[in-house]
Amino acid sequence: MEIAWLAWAVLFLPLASFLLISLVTWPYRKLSGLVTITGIGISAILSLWILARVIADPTPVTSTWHWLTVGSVRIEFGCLVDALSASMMMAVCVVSFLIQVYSTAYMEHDEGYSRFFAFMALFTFSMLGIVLANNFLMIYIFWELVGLCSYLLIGFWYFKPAAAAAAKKAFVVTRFGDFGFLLGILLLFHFVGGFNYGEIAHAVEGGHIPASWLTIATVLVFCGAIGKSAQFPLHVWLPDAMEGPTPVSALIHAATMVAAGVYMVARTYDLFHASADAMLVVAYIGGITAFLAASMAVAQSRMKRIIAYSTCSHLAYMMMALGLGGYTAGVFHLLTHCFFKALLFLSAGAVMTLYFHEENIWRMGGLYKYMKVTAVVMILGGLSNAGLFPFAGFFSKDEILVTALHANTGLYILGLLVAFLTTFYTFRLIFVVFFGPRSEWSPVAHGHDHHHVELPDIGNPRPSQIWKMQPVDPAERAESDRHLKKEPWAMIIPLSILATAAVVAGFVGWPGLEKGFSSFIYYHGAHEHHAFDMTTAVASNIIVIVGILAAWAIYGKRKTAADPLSEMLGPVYRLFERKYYFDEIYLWFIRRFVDGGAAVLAWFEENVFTGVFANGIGGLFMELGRVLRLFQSGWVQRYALIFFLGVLVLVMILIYGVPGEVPGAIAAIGGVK
Amino acid sequence: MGVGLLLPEIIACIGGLLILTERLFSKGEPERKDAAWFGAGVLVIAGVAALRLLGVNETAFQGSYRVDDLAVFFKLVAVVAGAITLLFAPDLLAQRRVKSGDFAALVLFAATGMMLLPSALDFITLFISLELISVSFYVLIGMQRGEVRSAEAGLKYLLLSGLASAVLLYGMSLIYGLTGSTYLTAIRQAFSGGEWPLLAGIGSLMILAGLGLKIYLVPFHMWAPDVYEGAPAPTVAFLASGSSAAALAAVLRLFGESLAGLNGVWLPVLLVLAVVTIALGNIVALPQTNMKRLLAYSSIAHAGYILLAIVARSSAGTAAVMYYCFLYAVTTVAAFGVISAFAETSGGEIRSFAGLARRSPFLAFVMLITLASLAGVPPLAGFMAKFAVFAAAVQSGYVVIAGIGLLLSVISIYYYFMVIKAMYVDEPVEATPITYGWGTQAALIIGLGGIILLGLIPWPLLRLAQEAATFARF
Amino acid sequence: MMDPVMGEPNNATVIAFAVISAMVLFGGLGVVLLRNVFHALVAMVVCFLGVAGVYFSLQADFLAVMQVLIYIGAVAVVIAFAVMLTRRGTMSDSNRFVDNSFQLVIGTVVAGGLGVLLLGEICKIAWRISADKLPGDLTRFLGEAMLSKLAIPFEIAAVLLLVALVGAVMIALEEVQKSR
Amino acid sequence: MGFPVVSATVFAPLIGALVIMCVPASRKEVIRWIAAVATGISLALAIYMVFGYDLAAGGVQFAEKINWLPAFGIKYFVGADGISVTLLLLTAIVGFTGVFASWGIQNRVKEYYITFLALTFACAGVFAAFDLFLLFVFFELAVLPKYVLIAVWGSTKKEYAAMKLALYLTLGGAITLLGIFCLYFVAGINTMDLLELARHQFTHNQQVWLFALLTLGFAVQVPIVPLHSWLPDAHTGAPTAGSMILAGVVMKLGAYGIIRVAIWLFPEGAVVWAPVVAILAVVCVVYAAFVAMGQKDLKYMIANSSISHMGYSVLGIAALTTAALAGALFQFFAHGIMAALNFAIAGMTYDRTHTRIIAAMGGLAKVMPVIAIAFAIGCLASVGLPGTASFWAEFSVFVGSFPIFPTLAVLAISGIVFTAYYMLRAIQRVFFEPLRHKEFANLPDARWYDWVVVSVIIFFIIAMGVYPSLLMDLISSGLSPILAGLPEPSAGGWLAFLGGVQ
Amino acid sequence: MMDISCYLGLSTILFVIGLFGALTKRNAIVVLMCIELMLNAVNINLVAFSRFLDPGQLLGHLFVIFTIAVAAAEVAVGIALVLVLNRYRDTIDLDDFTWLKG
Repeated sequence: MEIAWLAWAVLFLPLASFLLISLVTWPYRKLSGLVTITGIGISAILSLWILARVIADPTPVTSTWHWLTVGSVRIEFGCLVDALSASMMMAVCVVSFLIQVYSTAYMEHDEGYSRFFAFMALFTFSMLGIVLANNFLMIYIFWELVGLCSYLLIGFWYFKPAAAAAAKKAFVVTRFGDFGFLLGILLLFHFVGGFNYGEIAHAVEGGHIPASWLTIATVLVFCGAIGKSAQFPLHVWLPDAMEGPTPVSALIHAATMVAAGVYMVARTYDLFHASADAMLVVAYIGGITAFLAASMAVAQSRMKRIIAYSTCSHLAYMMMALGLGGYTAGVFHLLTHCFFKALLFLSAGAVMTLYFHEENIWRMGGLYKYMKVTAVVMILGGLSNAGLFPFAGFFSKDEILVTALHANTGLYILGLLVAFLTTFYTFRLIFVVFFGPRSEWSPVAHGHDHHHVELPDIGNPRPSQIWKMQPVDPAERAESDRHLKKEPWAMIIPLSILATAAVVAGFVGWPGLEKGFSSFIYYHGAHEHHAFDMTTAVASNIIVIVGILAAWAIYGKRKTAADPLSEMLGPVYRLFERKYYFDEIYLWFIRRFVDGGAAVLAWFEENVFTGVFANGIGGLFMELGRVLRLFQSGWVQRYALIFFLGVLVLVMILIYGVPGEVPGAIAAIGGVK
Repeated sequence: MGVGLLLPEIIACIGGLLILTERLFSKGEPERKDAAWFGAGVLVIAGVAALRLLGVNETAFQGSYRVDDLAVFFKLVAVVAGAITLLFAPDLLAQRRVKSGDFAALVLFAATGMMLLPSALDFITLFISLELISVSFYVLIGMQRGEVRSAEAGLKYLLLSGLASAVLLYGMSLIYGLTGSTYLTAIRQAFSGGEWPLLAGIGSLMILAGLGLKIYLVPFHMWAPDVYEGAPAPTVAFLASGSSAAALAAVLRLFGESLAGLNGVWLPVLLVLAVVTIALGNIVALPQTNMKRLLAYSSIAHAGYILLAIVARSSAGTAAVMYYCFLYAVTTVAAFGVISAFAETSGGEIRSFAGLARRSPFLAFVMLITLASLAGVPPLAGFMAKFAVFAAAVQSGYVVIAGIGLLLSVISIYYYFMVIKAMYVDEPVEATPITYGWGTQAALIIGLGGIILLGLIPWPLLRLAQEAATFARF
Repeated sequence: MMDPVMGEPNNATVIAFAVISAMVLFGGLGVVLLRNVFHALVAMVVCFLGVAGVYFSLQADFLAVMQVLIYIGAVAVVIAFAVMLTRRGTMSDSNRFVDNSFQLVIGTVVAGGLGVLLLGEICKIAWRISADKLPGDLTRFLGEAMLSKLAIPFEIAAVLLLVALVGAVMIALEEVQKSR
Repeated sequence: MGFPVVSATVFAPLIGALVIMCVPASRKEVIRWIAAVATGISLALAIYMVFGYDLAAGGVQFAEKINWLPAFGIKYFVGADGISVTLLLLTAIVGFTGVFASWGIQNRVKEYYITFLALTFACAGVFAAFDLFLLFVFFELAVLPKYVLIAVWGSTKKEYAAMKLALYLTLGGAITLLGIFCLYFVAGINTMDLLELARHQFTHNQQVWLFALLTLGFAVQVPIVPLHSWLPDAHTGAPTAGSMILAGVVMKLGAYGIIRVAIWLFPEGAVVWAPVVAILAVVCVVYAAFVAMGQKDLKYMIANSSISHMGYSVLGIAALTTAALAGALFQFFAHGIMAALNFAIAGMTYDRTHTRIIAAMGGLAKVMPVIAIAFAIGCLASVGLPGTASFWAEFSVFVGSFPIFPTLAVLAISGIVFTAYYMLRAIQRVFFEPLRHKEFANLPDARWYDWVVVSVIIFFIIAMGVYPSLLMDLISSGLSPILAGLPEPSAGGWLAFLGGVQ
Repeated sequence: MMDISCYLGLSTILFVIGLFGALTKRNAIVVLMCIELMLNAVNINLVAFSRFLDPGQLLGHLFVIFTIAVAAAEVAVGIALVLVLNRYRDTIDLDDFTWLKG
């Protein structure tokens, strides 16, 4: 039980930090940062220790508290510590800790410093909740909380319209996936009568769930993963999410939260494994997303967006692996990706911090000499990202490709293609930012305090376009370059630790290792191909090298800050650049059907329910009153006439009776009893 | 008991005569209010005398006059309505150059009629009591000097009431011709066989029409709005509360008791007319701009509710009628008390209620409670009364009718609340605070207390009504 | 038709009834149709006299006398005063119908219809004629009834008349004084 | 009988109102504090009842019975079971915070607080009454103060809105009253005591029609969609505290009536009509969400979202399973405080900016961060985020109704997406983005009384989000007699074709 | 002695004449006169019934005494009101008295 208590401590320390900051220390910036770093730091240490314990004794440990009983529904708050969750917990805590340290430098001058650390702590808590959850309801709860944190952090600079819009977009789009997730959970609960993974696994094994419903439920649950892991077709929020501060992008939108989808699939693999159709869906969604995202990354102009699409693509890779039965491969890539993607983001953040908060790669160029540390770690991260031997990315990616090779040739080829694209866009980024000449449009520091001036977005400049733009005066630029700072230690340390991890982490999956990764995290019910495939390894390395060379050929020797690829690919480039027009299509759909529907119904509400029903009926009575009032003419003889007309009618009815069934009707009314 | 049975009426009558006599020998400045208050005192004494008659249950004058709890209850309604009216009336009458003595005497005579009517057990007594009420009201309505509307209202009431009397008499004569008696008990026996000629039906309908005028039955209600508007507010207070209650007592006696055998004729008619009355009263009240007219239509609507209890033809229904009459009397008198306190100068336009809450919070509060009671907001008296009435209707199986009635009553919220809105929301047209005499204040406090207390503690009065209702036969 | 009590109606009674009826009906019609309100008033008096005749023919002598005294002696006189006090314009056109033809038409229909229906129903009834004898001294009989079983209405009637008298004075005294 | 806790809880506001009547109108501060103390006592007693209620014993506790109108078997019978305790707590919270939300009112303060306290009193009475007649009395008693509150202290179209509210609610009341009459005479046991009536066996036919009648009456108050037209106008027109109590408590009266009266007394009728109610509930959820989306006025948006959220409650009511009903009742509480918070915030921003048009604000978070955070929490609660009370409510409803009406439940659950869409859009446009108008730059943030409102409500939102069993156990205990009369839940009814899971 | 139906018929016709006049004559005094005609018609009815059907008790006769009194009272008050109206409005045509309406 000791482990369980430690796990609870890991979980609640960040929450405690959050509460402490939001209730007490928020006016004191430094203290707030310290609180979070301390809290998460302790968590990280504990999580490492737990991982060590779990490696020693991989028996799963659970601990549950009763939370709520509603009717027959018993809801528990429980944690499950096994190899998977312990590894993930470690990754989350460590990456998070490093990023908090980094953030002290990155956010140094931000007025929302305390708020930032509070939110980060809350996020870490929520993410750990997902990792530790032992039942579907709990994972859903933390799933939503993670969504909340993502919302809060993307919209951290809420006064920027783009950030505010992106935050909302992220929340709503992922909510769309959560809708399916919730339905899936409800469906499972309906058949199983419980939320626990164990119970559900048991029910699946026992065949208590009809096969078709199992597939539906599983796909619905997967919807949640699609949303959170930014898979096609709900991938649109991720690039926009880059409006948040870079540490947020690194932690949430690269290393951890977006990985939650993959983690969830792995966590509930019993479910997926039982349904071949659902697995296929997962695999193909993964494959499609991997390609789409990688191709879009090729034609982006903003540094973080390129990395974001890369994230998307890598997550899809993992999904594909899981879908094809490569449980270990997927999870392994999840963990290694965690480090190198955080590294890439943080280095990008470092570049931006030092370079006047500029993000467009076409305003950069030749930055290597100004920020050597950053450049080096970023190149290391890039190589890992591309998957070159012996970097971490290579090992995990290789396993995925091997899995695909054995399972689905089409996806295998797609995987290789994606590997090429990955290398290409990664090195496009690196070459354009760090090498070659400085861009004509590079930003300059202004005024006495070198404040940053928002520059117009130039996107990907076309070679034919460059003369239409106003280049910066070289003298001014040179003056301003003198003010470029060096990376602070708070950035260098986390970056180097992550870089180390990005380089070496892969070796735990070294194929020849006796007690390697695959013997630590594996799915008991599946037979996986862990055999090292030399052909694939060589092929992928060749692809990486070709990719680097291609990038060098196109970008390494560029003379101007314009993308030559745009002329080579033509309309295809434009398609990539505009992200296959997904945003436009979705927006059109929302404008047309959601907003349009809302407008129509609001009109209906105002004119039919209010206009016709309420006011209409009311007005009808009023008009009736006005008409009847005319009989009250004030002329007493008219009154008398009405009086006697009444008498006459009554007498006539008495004598001649009334037509039809009126007396019967009256009698009937009287006779309801 | 002999003459003791008539003690309340005699007291009231003698009181009226005393006031008239005093009028003859004094100059009678209009400012004097003592006559009215004397009248109120007389009515209180009459009321005490009436209370002593509870449980007596005796028939006198060869079966033409009966004192039972039913009658006593209605006597009490008359007494309460008259006494409260006389408390606040002189404040207004003084402004209107009406001698409060004249007014008080007539109110006492009318009250005498109202006390006699529920006891009347033959056509002659019934008719003459009714006419005493009517004639007193002709004068009460038209006596406001220098106010042509008052005379116009008086003449309209007189002509229509006269025509109604003629119809009523004609109907009575037919019933008399067919049964050979004017005694209600004898008539009841004559029709108890179940066989009756069509002419008897015609007679009963004519009686219904004649009395229908007094109880605001549509289409015999046409006088009400004009009279309410034209007559001085205290008169209307007493007219709306006392006159219709007494007439309802007569209806209960006549139709419940003597014409019970003819219910195949009048029951469906009343059923339909009740709904029509509720509908018309509520709907035509909607566009009204004059408070008194509005209350006239409201009276019509309320008459419709009461009729539902009459058609229920049960002990509970009768109790509900009585209970309703009492509570409605208190509520109406309070409402007209407020009107009389300030709005009469403008002819009772709703506009003049604007901002009343600021000019006189007390008056506004009384009016608020009164209107809420009329609208049936629980737990005020009006709600309890409505509750009893609809309960009786449903109990007798008239679920659909009661439902229609209840739905139509929703309309009334609109016009009552419009007045509340005027008092509490609108800006006052003139900011002068309103002053009123202590008589008005006392009357309003009594009315307010009645509305609230009879709502909160409905049981004693309802039990009284229920016990009294056992004297009604069906 | 045989009258069991009073025997066969003879010519004299028929003629007397015809005359009385004519007085009543033409008097009534005169009130309505004559263009001069004074003439109408006279017609009303004729009608009242006719009604008194009806009472007489029904052996209600006391009532006949009362009819003459009260209706002709009091009511008609009061009305005559009123007519004089309110006279204005040409007397020859002082008793007009209303201008509103709707009112006229419907009024006629209502009144006529009611009359037709009533007559029709009245004729259908076989009235049970009582064989009892009239009391010997009718006036005494009525007087005694007034003071015994009808004591209450009697008293009320007194109050009623008082109210009417006082009320009329209250309403109109000022007017009478002014117009004097 | 010891201290009459329930009566004291219910009557404390009324006594406060009576005391205020005796205070001169110029002593505004005194009046406000009297109101605060009165509602504070109410809140304290309600909290005492939450903890003092004996869950093991269950049933109606703290009961007080006095004969009122024996002719009709009417008693003054108040008490508290688990449901009542929960809803009394809700009323007390909203009443207490409403007093502080109104602190800034300067116009006719005395009358304002009298009206407000009277309204609080009436609402609390409904939840405490165990006599049908008494329940109805409190029900109707609430209409007049509502009218006055809106008509006098309201804004936009206030008189129209107030009148519409009064007419609609009275219409509902009239139908309910008819239903009460019918049920009283049909039962024929001369009692209005709900406990005794619940023991009476109505025939199937009677149950079907009486349920329909009563539910129709109550549906106006909820409101369920075709009868809802009064609500947006009323909630928008009302002053801040008025909107709070309207959305927070008054909307619950009708739904409470359905559970307390219609379902308890006529379980078979409930089963027959359940599919109809469920369909209407889903229409509420989806339709109102879309209408809310199309609103330009912040309060209109919140008002329509309230209809949408109460749709969940109604769905839970229709499903008739333990979890669904418990969820519905929990939603009363959760939505009650959350809507109160949202309206309080809308009021605070309106007081400062003098506009409610969403597009006319913008960037206010910089100027009034506390209010912005509170609104964000309110919106997120409205979105049903875990950690807020609303999550448990909606989740229970979904869990409970999904097996019964799968298709409808799916449609209803889709509401969580739409709600997120318009709620977050509102936050974005009102509080985020750059400050749109320069003149808003110097607006004050929350004052001390705003702090009271915001912190009390947020405390309860989060507390019940984290520790829901406190109320959920009470609710379940209160539901057990009601559920006892219900047949085993089963999918479909006559609309089984919409289902198909089993 | 004539048949009772003759009296009843006479009375009904007089009633109708009175009613017709009351509904259609302008002059307020004439309308009052018409009402008197109607009351007289009723009286004929009552006396006839009393004579033919109830000679023992003669309730009709008694009734008539009271109706005559009532008729006189009504006329007295009515005339007073007409005089007041005539004074203020200088007309006694009923269709002019429409201040109060609606």
